[in-house]
Amino acid sequence: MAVVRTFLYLLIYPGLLFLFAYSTFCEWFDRKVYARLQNRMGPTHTGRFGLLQPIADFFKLMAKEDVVPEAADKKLFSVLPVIGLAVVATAGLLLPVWNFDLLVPGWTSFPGDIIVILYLLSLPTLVLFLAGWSSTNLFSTIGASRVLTMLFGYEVPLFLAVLSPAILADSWRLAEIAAFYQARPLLLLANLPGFLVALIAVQAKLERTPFDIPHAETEIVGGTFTEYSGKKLALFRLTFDIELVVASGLLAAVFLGGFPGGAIVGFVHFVVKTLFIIFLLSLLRALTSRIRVDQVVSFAWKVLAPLAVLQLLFTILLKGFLP
Amino acid sequence: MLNKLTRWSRIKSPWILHLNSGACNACDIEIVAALTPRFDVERFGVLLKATPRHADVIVASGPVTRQMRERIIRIYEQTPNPKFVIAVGACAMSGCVYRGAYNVMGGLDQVIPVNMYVPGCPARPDAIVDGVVKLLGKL
Amino acid sequence: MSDTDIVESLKRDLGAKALELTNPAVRRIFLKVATADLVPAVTLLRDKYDCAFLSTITGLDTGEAFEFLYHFASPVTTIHVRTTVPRSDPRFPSICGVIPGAVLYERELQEMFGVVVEGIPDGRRLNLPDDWPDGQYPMRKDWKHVRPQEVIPGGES
Amino acid sequence: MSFVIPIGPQHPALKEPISLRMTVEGEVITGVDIRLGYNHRGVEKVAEDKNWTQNIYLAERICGICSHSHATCFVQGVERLMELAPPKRGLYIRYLVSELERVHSHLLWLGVAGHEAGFDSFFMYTWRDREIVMDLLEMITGNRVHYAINTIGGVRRDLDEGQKAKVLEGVATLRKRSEYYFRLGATEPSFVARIAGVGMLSKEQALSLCATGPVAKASGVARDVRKEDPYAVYDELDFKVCTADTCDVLGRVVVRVNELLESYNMIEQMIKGLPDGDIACKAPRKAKPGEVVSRYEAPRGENIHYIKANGTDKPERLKVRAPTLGNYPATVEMLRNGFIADIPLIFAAIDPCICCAERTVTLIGARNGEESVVRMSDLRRQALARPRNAGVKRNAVWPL
Repeated sequence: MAVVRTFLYLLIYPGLLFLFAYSTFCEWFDRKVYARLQNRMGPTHTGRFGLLQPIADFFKLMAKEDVVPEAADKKLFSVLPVIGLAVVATAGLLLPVWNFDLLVPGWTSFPGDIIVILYLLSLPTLVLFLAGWSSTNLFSTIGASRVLTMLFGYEVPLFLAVLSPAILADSWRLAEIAAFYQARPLLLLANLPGFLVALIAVQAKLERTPFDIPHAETEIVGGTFTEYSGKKLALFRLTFDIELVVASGLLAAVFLGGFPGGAIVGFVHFVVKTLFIIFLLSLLRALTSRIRVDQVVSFAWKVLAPLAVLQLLFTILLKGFLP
Repeated sequence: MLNKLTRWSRIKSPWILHLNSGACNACDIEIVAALTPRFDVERFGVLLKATPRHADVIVASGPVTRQMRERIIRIYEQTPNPKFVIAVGACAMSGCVYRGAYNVMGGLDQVIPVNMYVPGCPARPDAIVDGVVKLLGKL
Repeated sequence: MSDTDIVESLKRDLGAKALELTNPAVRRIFLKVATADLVPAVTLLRDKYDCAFLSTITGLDTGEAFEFLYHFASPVTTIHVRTTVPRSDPRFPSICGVIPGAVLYERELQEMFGVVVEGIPDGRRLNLPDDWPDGQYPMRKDWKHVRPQEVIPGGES
Repeated sequence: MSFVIPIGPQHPALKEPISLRMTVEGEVITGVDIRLGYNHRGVEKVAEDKNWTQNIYLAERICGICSHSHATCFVQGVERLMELAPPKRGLYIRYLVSELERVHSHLLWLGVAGHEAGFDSFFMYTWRDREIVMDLLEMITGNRVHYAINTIGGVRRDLDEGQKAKVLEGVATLRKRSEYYFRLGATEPSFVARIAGVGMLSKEQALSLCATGPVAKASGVARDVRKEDPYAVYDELDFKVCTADTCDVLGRVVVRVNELLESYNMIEQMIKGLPDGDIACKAPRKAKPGEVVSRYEAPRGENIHYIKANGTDKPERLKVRAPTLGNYPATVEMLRNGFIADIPLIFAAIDPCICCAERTVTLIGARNGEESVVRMSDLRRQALARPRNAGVKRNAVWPL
């Protein structure tokens, strides 16, 4: 019975099916907000208010012909999207929204799961680099090298920013961190700069506009995705959507005080908070222009890293004076 | 049931690739103007894509010049099936004022099979949007 | 400095070299020069009359000879230097040494009229397609283009 | 290690087919090789077998965004050949439409510059306001682009009171918006970071390489045909030539927005001072033999037409030189040791109108000798056609 329950757990509720539906909803929300900020309508004619647009894109791509470059390493080229999707889906399992009561936590909540989720979130970037490198197109090799240069920029500030609230709550377990901040909501204001740094770093991780350099449309044609089409492209786009959901879920759990309440209320908290973060991300995306790769790295190390270290210092000091 | 779903998804999200085969860029600017707030093709799910790999509908403008002929054929081959071609503007349909020039092939259908012709010099953005929607209706 | 003063000073500087000097309209001065002293005339124009801006070079096919018009523009007037080259031996010096921007137009003349520009820094083909047959010079008057019959796709051509 | 990136004829940044071959070390460009000719339609040969009125519509279709400038330049020359004196009102309407076209062309360019830098909201906003000018032009001339309002000897359509009021009101809203864009373009940190100090072109380089239009004005060269060689109406209007001396893409943004504001004043002066009278005069079918050079300040720079007539109703020779042609050697200088990410931005900064300039040339800048000279088409074939087994037969079967 437990096996069936876990199987169901993996495939249906917090697993693939739910993530697929929720990430397409988030992509629709993001595209709609981005369009409204640009005084446009955004997708409206597919389903109610254009809700089914991402799903239409996904199925159309699945039905398209799949082209594999001849000189590319075929096995690696076609297995990468699947790995990316799997990694990000497992990261989705660890979010503290599914194990509601702290006392008998499900198997997906264990001390140290914040580290695992951060690690799983940085794996897709490597998958992206391999994807760019294995499709031997000139533009994707440039895109791949840019993915790595950016990785060195935003990775450290992101880790610092996300871990400082954990230090304040002195536990590496997401559920406990969330419970700590639910008990003392005032402390949430303490790690506000950390929240800012994490937002910008997540924007860079998801390669959205100020940092969408690896697949910059106007510079290097398609960037890492130049050679991908059909099913592989559909899976890659899905990977990015799920990564958006998981990253914003993580930020919500750590910075906005998790998802209190039982199954239903916790879930509503989860939806509201992730949509709020996605709104912030698309706001950032609409208001800035793309900056160059060297500017990203210098910006990360000159602004993000010091701010994250300051945040860490402030947290440690605060921990000292806390009753 | 499956091909009903694929048919619906193909109608609802046509990704376009813009191709200029030696045009006077009036039609190109009107194609790009179709993306802007007033005409906004994204309502129909149309996205302007950069690589032929991602595109379903090639929106081409301009009388094919001799130099561009071979590149257009290659880009047409690089687009995965099912693909469609819309010839925008009088130049793409028949070469317009340049018909008969020594360096112009006169129209896009001399080079690649064309599914939809949008007249006008330049074709108005709403005519282009109408062309895309009619092409999908025919699917 | 009105047009007439410029015409006077040009006559004084070039003397016999200026075969023809007309001022048909306001701010339009046409100067005919033999190909031999084309480059010195252009250098003089650039340094003394501030005509560093070369608008373009027009090529004309007048039956038995080719005519080239160098259009210069200065803040006060425009000066157009004209040289003729016999059809039998179409060679003339390049002015890229004096005006770096001129390489653009000289390559076009080479390709469109089949003339030879001596001393051109970069003589590659300009804007005719790669597979254009050599020896065909489209802008010559005697070059006629037979238009291929367009085939209407779907049969009934 | 250095390798060569072909920004191929079909590229999202370039709305038109031009091929740039960059020799690149890491992200820094060391050499540039621009190959054109994809847009060469042989306009001059076609012009020789069309009569004068047909040639107006051919001249218009040389370029889509500066169509009126080519048509006006051509018609000016022909009127001088036929010694015609078009009535004042006709001239005022003609140059009113040309200033409106400058407004729409600069707004278009601002949007494209924003799009190249990834700032899509700026692109959306500027193009949304460009629709106001397009509506005005459509009201006056009947078509959004290719206005066809010029005939030899004047203009074809008149302007009544209602239209004049609408133009004034449209210009007023546009002036408010342009000031907003000026502040936005010059102060938005992430946008300025992308365009400041990019694509440097010093004043000497601009002069020696015959750069023209806003590219030269942004390097401090105050050359404007409307001031130097004022034709028809411009000597009665007071306007100043706007220049900036930052010599980079930011300077070009500043110059173009200033020119926008200047154009708004000129349009208002023209509308207020519109003399009455008829709008065109009769033009003979044949032109006396002779030659003429007509110059015009297009939105991108100095436009020059050389027309030679031989007494028949067809021109013997029509030579067109568009402003973008003059800016290409300057572009090669600007692209040298820039970044890959800056290629589309620098290239868009000269506001290339490649279809005008189908006669431009390549200036090889690749310095490192070890780069083997690969034929242009083979290189592109390797890079773009890497997936040989595209799975599509040579003669593609019709999908329907």
